[in-house]
Amino acid sequence: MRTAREDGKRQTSAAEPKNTSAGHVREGQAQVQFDAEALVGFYQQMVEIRLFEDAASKAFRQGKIGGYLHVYSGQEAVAMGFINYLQEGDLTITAYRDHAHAILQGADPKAVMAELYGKGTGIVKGKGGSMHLFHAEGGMMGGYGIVGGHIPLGVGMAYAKRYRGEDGIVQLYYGDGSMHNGAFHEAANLAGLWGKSEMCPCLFILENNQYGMGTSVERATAMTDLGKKYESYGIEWERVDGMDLEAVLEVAERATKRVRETGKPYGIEAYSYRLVPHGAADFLEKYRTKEEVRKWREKDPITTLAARLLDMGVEESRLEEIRAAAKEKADEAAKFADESPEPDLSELLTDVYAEGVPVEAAG
Amino acid sequence: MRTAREDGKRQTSAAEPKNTSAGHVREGQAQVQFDAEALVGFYQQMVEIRLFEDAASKAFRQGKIGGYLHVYSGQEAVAMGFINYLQEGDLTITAYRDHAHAILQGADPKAVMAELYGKGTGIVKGKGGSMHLFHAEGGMMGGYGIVGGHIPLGVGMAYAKRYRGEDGIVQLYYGDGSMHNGAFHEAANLAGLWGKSEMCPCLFILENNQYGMGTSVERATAMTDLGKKYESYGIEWERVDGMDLEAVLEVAERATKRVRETGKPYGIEAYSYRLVPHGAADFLEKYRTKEEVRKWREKDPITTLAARLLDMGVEESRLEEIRAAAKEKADEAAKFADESPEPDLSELLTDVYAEGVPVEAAG
Amino acid sequence: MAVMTYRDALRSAMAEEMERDESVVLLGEDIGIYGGTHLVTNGLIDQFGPKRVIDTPIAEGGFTGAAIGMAMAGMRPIVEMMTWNFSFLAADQIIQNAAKLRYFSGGQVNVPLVIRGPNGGGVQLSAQHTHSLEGFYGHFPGLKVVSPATPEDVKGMMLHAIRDPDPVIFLEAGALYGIKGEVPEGDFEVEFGKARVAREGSDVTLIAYGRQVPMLLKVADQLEEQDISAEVIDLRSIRPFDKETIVESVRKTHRAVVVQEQWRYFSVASEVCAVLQHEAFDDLDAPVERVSGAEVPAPYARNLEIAAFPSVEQVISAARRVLYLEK
Amino acid sequence: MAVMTYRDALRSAMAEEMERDESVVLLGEDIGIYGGTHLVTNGLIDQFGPKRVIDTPIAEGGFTGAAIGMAMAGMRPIVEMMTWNFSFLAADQIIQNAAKLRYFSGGQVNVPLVIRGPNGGGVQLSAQHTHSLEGFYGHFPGLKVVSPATPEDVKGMMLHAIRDPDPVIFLEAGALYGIKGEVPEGDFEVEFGKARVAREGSDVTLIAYGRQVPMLLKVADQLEEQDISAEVIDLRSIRPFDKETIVESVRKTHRAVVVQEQWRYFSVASEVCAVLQHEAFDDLDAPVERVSGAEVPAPYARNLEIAAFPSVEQVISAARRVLYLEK
Ligand SMILES: Cc1ncc(C[n+]2csc(CCOP(=O)(O)OP(=O)(O)O)c2C)c(N)n1
Ligand SMILES: Cc1ncc(C[n+]2csc(CCOP(=O)(O)OP(=O)(O)O)c2C)c(N)n1
Ligand SMILES: [Mg+2]
Ligand SMILES: [Mg+2]
Repeated sequence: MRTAREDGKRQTSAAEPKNTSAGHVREGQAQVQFDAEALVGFYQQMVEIRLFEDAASKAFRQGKIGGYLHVYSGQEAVAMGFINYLQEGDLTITAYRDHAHAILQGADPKAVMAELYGKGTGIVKGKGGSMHLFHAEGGMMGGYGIVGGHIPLGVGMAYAKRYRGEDGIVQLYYGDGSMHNGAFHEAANLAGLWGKSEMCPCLFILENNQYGMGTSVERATAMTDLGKKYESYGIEWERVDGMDLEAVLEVAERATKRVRETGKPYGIEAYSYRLVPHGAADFLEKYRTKEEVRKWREKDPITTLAARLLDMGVEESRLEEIRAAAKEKADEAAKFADESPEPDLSELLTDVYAEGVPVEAAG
Repeated sequence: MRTAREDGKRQTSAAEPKNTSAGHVREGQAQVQFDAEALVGFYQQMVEIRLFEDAASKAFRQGKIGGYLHVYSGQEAVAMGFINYLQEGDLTITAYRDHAHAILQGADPKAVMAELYGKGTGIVKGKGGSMHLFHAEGGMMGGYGIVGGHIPLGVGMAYAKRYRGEDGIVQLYYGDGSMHNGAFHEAANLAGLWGKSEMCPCLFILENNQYGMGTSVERATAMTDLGKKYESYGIEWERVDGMDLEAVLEVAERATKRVRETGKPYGIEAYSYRLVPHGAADFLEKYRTKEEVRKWREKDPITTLAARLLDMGVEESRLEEIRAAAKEKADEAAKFADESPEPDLSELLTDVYAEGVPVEAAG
Repeated sequence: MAVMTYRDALRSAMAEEMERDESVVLLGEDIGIYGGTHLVTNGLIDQFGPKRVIDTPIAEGGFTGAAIGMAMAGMRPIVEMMTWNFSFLAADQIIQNAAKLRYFSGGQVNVPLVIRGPNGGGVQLSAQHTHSLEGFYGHFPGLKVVSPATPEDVKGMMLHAIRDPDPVIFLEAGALYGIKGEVPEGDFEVEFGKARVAREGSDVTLIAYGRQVPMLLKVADQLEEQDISAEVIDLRSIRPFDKETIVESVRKTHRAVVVQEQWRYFSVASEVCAVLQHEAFDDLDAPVERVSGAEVPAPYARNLEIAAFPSVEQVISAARRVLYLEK
Repeated sequence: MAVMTYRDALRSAMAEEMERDESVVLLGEDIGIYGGTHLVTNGLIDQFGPKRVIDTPIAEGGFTGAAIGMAMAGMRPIVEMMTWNFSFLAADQIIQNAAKLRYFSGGQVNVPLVIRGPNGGGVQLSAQHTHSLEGFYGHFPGLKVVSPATPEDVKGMMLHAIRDPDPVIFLEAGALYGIKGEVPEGDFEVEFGKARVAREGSDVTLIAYGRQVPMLLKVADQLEEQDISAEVIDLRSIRPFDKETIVESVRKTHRAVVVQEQWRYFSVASEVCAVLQHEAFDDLDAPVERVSGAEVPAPYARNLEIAAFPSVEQVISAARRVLYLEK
């Protein structure tokens, strides 16, 4: 087995030439290659997520989904790449833009959609909604609504993994906007510190989609080289082009392994772009130009992966089939959600405490 | 006028050879020199603070001072050096280790001591105690008890200075222990950001005395090069030997001017040592060795300054006189405090609101 | 009088005072270029520029603290909490600094600061995004805490808040941003510490604040059909707390129901009960009834959320209980 | 029974449970090498090592959040707030995560977490270091909040808290660390949700928690000299809140005084009044009297601080008022 790289920061950019030959991990090399079949599998999952998000957005417009709705469209390669390297016993935690993470970790899209619809068949019984998906069985320890608030939790979970003598790790996803919050600072510092005694196998995955709502990175901090901020905590790191699945996979494989082996935190800055509004209520997008969005749309991780697959000799018709099947799956999820019953009213008062406290109704 | 240096970080260490000839600011040079007379003046102020702290500690042991008491002994050169370059309209803000800052900014030691004693003649009427000295008239905007909590305030004050078209700056003192708190992170990031539009003339002065209570820097963060943390916020910085008054003066003069001229924040790490327990209730000091304290005692900024003055030809008898006068001043302050009346009970209910709300007594 | 929405009334108060007083600035997340998540500050950055309408990073503690510093140094900042749910991150700054600075400085500094934003539930934002924090902040001396429920009050109280030398916690009813109402022309203030009789009545006093006020007016209409005359009181000011108005009303009606979406325990409704039982002990013909939200974090699903908050039916039933018309 | 201090009882509960259950760890500032600011954890790092007694940086939000994560992943962390005054920095983690996680995860995760530390005033720590936060945290469903006042209770409640599957806010009375009392030998728990009758009486019910409990016992002694028999109730559990015990007592005495050093508005005492007026309306022969702290941030000067908190005299006078012996 190739040992984990200890040499810190490494830049993987979309411009970097890629070895296109088939194959898997190559010993002693930074590059991981996937054959067309493997990539087709990833393509399928990414398309499924995208079409799930499209279906959810449509349902929101139809008034079938309430509250907030934050979709992941444009960023799929990031979660896809990293979650691919999870092992049994590993945990993830993320913010409210959490549909992809849940589904990629095995949550049933039907249950996820039903959650968005606020139904009793929802993955958290209709209690949490879009922002609070959990699939603890699959290691998905939740979506969280307070920007930055989940970051310390991920660090603590990583400590628990080591403390309990398990070899699991934590993948901790968070947005560029949350990096300027105190919760990140305190948690990253704890992680660095606990890493000194190998008690913090936590992979920090910064999903830098370049905006926190309407605030660009440039308007949120004077030091826009966000990944460098890891250095304040003694956390080694690297940057990856989050629009490029293969680049992400390569980094993810190595980084995940490294964290598992060292018990130390490691930092990722995955550079990507939100191709959609911040949330379903972000109508105007006054903070960015149509031109900018158009330019990034050209880097859409799904269409670029499709092009790559065609280059590799995969038939267009096969991709078409995948898209059609994914559409059907998303529609089915929506149908399931639509037809599911509302939660039973008795559910209002359950799950507040695990033990011992009678819970009073309104009135 | 020498223009502000824009070249970022610069190390000034105690080991660096010093130009010992008399003189003041030299154009275009980093080094500021002081003649013996000027240094004697600083010596006097530092001795006064030290003996004030000694008198306060004694009063605490006698039960005349309640609550917490945090003294500055060993760190005098830092506040002395920086406060020396304040101008009318400048503001400072610091944590609870605040006696020196208040006195150096013109607060009457009698009123400060009376505050420590909880008397009506105290500088904040006996309402705040040791941790909450204010001398707003002299620009001293308070001592604060929540670690890190005052840091955002300093940044906001700096914005206000520019916003109101004044040329004042803010000196913001904070401890090494507070640097790992979210308040520092958020405030420093805001400062960096506001500095881009020259709206944040804030000089961050990290009083790195190497411990936050019983926790050494090494046990508080994996990245112990604390000053480097400024870089996460786009704040240029330098380190200075805070046990060496002349080194501090040199940096302080330049840094204060630079902040005033640029409207941008600038960072200082002043390396020093708390020669006394953290607070009056820190009896055991299990977290550091006697040997370590002894070694640092050799660098005591007051005794080293005395040695330097003797070298420069100042008579020992003159220093002796200064010490005797300072002792007398401290004793007078204690006597004043002791003899002062308690606050009038009616003071309990004043100063809660500036306007409009009747305040209810206990009962 | 002009008819305008709660949102527009709020914006006009800030814009007008910014015109009048240069020391007033706004800080918050996405209040400028984005236009404000709830569009309360929409357009103000064009009118006043980015030095007065300051978009901040997502750092509630940091920018609230900075605003406190600004206030201490001669400015009159207004901080937008995008929603009050995020204010727990600024709780230390609000409670430890803003509320207490004047006191522990022995009167040397003031903190003329307004912190405002939407509060309360009702739009399926679920557990982390649904809080009604009147009692939470109202507990702390040094703060002034208000909760206006009408366009007129929100404008008049905002003008008062900006000019107030003390820190004001300005809890807007998010669910009411779109409601319309008459607002006096020109400059006017609504003073703090005075509850408002929103409707006069003689049989029972209904007490609330924020979005439960319009609900109580609806309840009063329905009670009228049952020949019950309900007086509706909008507390509006939480600290200072106006005991007189509610006590006076109960001296007349002898019965009271207090309604809040907040949780029951250690809340505004608890205080109303405590005050009434003390000040109107001999006047009360029945125990004061409380109608509060369910003792659960707010759920997402529509039906659960509705069930989590006080309903018209529950209030009617409580009113009938204090009149001994039902059990 | 062994006689020990409140501090030692607390320490022994933690140490014994750490012996029994490896998933229990401690986190906090200077709890290890330094020995704990209040010496509650003194010696434990030697016994259990630095992986179980974790000294943290000064980052209350960060380490409380990390402890929540540990709890979700199978551990049973105990967080020390050096003092509860610093917990405002962790308010978001406590209120938004710990309290609500079980609910918004639809029951998928639990948070078996204890957050403990000293609370309350009395030793001249002034405004920022003096808070009594029972009502503040007690307001939030999802939390369990307790406030033990004796060595026996602090040990039994701590053992219960550590084993509890839900997050527990454990508010120790800092001023009582040194008091001594009998503590049962061996393993025992004091369940939550039950107030304690600290002294039986028949003329008036005196209600408090924390350091006001010993004060009420003193008051009861003095009242006895005036031939007034006072029942003293120690609430101990704030959430769940035990209505029954206080109501039952008032059914007997017909009169109640509730005492707290906390501020009056939106507080535990408000709740006690609200409950009693509702549940014991016909039993009350006088309005419930509240004795609370002055509505000011805590002052430093000794005489002011004493005046800021309820006094024996004030309570006696309140007791005499509810007995109509004075006005
Ligand atoms: C503490 C807090 N403040 C504000 C918000 C409102 N809010 C929701 S998402 C968001 C932007 C977060 O940006 P980022 O972390 O970059 O994540 P992204 O949405 O880009 O995935 C904001 C400000 C919040 N949820 N929590
Ligand atoms: C938020 C908070 N947590 C804990 C404390 C308790 N405390 C008081 S001083 C101190 C150490 C601070 O160290 P540092 O910032 O280095 O300042 P120094 O005392 O060394 O001057 C601690 C932990 C506090 N006052 N505030
Ligand atoms: Mg983002
Ligand atoms: Mg220090």
